[in-house]
Amino acid sequence: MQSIISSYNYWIYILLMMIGLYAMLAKNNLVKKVIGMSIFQTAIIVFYVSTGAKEHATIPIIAHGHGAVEAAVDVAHYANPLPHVLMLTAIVVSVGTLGVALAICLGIHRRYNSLEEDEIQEQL
Amino acid sequence: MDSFFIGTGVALCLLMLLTLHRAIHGPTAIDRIMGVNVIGTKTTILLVIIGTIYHRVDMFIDIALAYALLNFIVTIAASRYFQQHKNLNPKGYGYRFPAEDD
Amino acid sequence: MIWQLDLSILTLIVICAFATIMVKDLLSAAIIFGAYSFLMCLLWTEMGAVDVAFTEASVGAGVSTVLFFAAVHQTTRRVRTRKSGRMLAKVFALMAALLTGLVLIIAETDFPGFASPFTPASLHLSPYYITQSLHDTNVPNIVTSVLADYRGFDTMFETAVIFTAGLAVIAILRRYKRDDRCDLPEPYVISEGYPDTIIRFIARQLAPFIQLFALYVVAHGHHSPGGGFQGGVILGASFILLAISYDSRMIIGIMSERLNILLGNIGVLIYAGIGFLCLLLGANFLDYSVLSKVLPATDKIMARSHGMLGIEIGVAIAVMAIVISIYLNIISHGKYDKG
Amino acid sequence: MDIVVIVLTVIALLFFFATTVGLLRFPDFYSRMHAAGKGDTLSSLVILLALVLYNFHEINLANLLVAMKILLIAVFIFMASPTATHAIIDAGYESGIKPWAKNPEEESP
Amino acid sequence: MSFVKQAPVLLVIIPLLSALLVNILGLVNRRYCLPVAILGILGSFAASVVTLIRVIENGAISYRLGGWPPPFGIEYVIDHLNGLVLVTVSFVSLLAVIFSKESVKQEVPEKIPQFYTLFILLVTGLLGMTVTGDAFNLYVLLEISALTGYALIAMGDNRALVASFNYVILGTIGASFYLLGVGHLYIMTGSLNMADLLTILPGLYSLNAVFIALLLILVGIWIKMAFFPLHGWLPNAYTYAPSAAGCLVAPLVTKVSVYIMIRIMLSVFSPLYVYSIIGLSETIVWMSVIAIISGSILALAQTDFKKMLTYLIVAEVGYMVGGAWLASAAGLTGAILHIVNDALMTLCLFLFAGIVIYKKGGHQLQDLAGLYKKMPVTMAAFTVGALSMIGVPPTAGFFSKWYLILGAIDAGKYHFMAALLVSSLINAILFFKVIEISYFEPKVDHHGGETEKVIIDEAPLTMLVPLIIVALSLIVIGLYSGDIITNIIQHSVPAGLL
Repeated sequence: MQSIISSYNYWIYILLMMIGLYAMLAKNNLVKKVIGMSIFQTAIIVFYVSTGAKEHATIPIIAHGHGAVEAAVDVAHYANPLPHVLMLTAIVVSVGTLGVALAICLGIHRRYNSLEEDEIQEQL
Repeated sequence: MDSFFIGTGVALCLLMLLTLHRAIHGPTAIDRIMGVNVIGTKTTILLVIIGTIYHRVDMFIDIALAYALLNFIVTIAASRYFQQHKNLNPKGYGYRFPAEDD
Repeated sequence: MIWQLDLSILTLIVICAFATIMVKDLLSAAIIFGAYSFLMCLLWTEMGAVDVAFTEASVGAGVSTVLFFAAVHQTTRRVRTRKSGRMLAKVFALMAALLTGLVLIIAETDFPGFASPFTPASLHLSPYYITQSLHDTNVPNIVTSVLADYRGFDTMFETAVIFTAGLAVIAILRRYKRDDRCDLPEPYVISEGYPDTIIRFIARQLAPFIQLFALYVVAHGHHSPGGGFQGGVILGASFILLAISYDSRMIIGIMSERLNILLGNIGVLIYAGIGFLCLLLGANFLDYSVLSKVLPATDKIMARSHGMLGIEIGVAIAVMAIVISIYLNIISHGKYDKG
Repeated sequence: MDIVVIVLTVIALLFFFATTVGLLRFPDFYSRMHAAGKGDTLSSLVILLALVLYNFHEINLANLLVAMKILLIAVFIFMASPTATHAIIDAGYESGIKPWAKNPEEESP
Repeated sequence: MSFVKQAPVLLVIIPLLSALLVNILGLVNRRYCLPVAILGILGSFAASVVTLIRVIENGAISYRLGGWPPPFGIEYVIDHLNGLVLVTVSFVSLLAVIFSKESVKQEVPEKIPQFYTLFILLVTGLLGMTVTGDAFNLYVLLEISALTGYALIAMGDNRALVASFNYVILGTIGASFYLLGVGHLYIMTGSLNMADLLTILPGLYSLNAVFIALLLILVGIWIKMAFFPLHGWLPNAYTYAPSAAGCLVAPLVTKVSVYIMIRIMLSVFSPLYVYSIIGLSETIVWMSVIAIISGSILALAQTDFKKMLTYLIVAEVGYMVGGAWLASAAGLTGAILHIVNDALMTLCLFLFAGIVIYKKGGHQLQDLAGLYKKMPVTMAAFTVGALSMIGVPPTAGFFSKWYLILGAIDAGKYHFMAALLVSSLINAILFFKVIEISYFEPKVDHHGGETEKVIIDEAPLTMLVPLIIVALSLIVIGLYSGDIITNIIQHSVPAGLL
């Protein structure tokens, strides 16, 4: 049980990554590819956030009373903030990519009247 | 008391699993919207419960609040799509491709 | 982290991911993707990554799912099913996915245990941030202080990324003439918004609350999860709600295209400008402590805190404008007239 | 106080369970939506009430704020959830889903 | 604030600010866009030159962003290697932006402000990727340059959208693999700063996870630089892009990716690890041999001039990857010199293609017929570029090839040398074919028997001047390549190599 818990997050991220990669390469429909791309990117976010998790630790916001004398901050008590910061950036990037990819899908549909890759290839 | 809330959380997850069945297999897309709407409400509740387990509800409550507000947008957007297309029958999807038979 | 919830949510996530890929209807795929993003948000929360969860909540529910709906709405729901074909691509993709999975599994055996407090990741850099953040910057939310100060340069380019995405969507989709290079009929019949009194009323009532809440999120990012990006997305989402329940013409009336572009620019300019101001005052780029020379009654530590607030405001403005702009472009197919 | 919290939570879970059963077992779209819309809103309100009580164990300003915010969530759910239900039902009706009838020859869904 | 001291950050910030300014001014009047864009890139060029001179005089510079000490904050590190790449990038983009004036007016008349904003943001992203000393910061800038690249390519003609979509999918896979590799390094070491990683990693060299991290980063960057089996997105994307965008994207994006590969190999992992411990270099040199040969052969098969050039880029990427992995000092020197030379050569050829498109409206080989008489200056400049591509002595291309071949001999990898020679031969065939078509083949004339007098019809000056400058610089760099190597490149080649 302990071993499952200690690797479950990593297994799931690998599984999600494989699902995303398969969808990006194998699916014929462009929007499906974009969905695969989003899953692929979230898989990486799962990986990073998992590296920042810490047992018996709380969220990385220091509890402080207003005006109270600040006690020394116990490192083991807070989760690792750095992966969270990196993943905020990664989420923003994935939203940007999603917007651009959907815009290109729309443009393609307008010109070729199809979202299926092979139908578009025939018209080229 | 913490373990009670963890149990509640797991129970909600199980209920989500059942709801997910409707969201995935729902015969029409609109059943799926319904399923996702229910999942969204459960998510809001679960967020507050997780906050309670961490003993830092004041930090988690904003996320739940955001969800309560934004979950609405998803549902409205999805249902508006139907309002304009009026086409649910899975066979007749391609409204621009009427002669589609598969 | 709470391992009982961790296991359950991860299992649900995998089911959702499979379903999203398998379902033969784009609208349904987009809907299930919405559920996937809800579950992701839960996962982050449960692992203690509140800021990531907040971003995912605002992005997943407010923007990306809606963008999928809008895109599907503008194109087609149809996914053609075929008996044969693309076997080669499928086999190739399967091989690539399996190979990647195998390699990653091999790497996984070397990882330090999940959630252990003694991993290199928890011991090398993060103790400094955790212990020094409050002391250096007077910001209790460590994620905000690392995001906006220690690694503020990343965040500036993150804002630039979202600005670039907005511009890219305009560059790709925007049509200025009536019909440019397109002889196809319009994909759908023009509709006059969503004429439903109940929904309009509730949307009208909710929108100010959402906007107020978004401003609170921006301003309170130092002390609780949230910050410029989340607040900006929620602000944008409130406008999207109005655009959905009324008509996008109404939103264009409030936020015209030029205003949108201008606001997006101004947002990034506030960020880069604060950094540049630090340069002019004689310090390194984005070294906010030097702002104490111009801000009244602030020491160096408070100056950092105020500098962060300034850039959060810039980020919020830029993100709001860009989110609205992307949505309007996609929903009106680059024509800014209806939808 | 804890007992009240537990009782309320269990009630809410029961309602959630009933909602889910309704969602899965009811025959057509409208009746499923009926179960989902009503049961969900009610059980959310009950469980949020339980959480308010649990978090309000000690009266001070911070706790009051938290309680207010949770109640605010309840208010928003109370506003948004029925409207969302309405929107979905409306969309289903507009798109021509026929209500289920006991006699299958009368109307085929 | 002193310009010299702040130059490392100014060379990124000036273009970013000018991009915003271009977009705001574009709302007022479109005529302001180009001058502001040129000024922004000129400022960046000046800052890069100042930085490079400072590096040559005093050695590597470290700049702390936000004033935080390196492993905690983000750090900019400029040494001889990236100083050289910085100057190249800003010089090439300066010429490309001057060239773009007429071409943009013709191809994307409605979206001039957006075009220039994206153009400068792409330059910003490339410069930022080059100067940064932080592995994650590099990812963010990689995404900026990728997103702008998608948009610039999608602004081209009808087929550009499909090409751009493929680029989005593959580019995202590449960037995500890079991010995942950095994540593996982070989980093993807990650091993101390149210099910090270099000191921590030696203790972990025996672990599989570190090797897989390198592998993931390499695959990610190879997708971005279109290394042969992963090149699928490049030819169509670069062919159908607007020509002004092609002039920026084609010379720079792949070269900067090559630079990143070298940077990761030398400054994150050590030469000891990449060349000796993991034993990949034999495989990768063979892969680059295949890349060179197949790129050249595919180029031979094209009838489209621009597409031919894109396949040549694929072959050239093979040169640089192979050279970097030869594990010899001369090979690495050749690879670094070739980054500079190839950027200029590709720019020269794409500028020429841009002029042909501007004048003729097409980019088939047949469109070149009879151009020698009509545009003698343009064709002269093109000939210089072509000779450099083949590797004829006074031009720059010869010297980098020379060093690559020396490196191959030093390392005993004779198959790589053979591939280089074969590829030069194929390049010679290709370009003599082009020159033959444009010199000897008369314009097909159905009306009269005798050839009428040809009027000299050169492109506008804004297009011609950058082309002439780049052709001259190819010769100048060829003549001074000894100085460049002794003053700059020698310092960036690690001492332990042969």
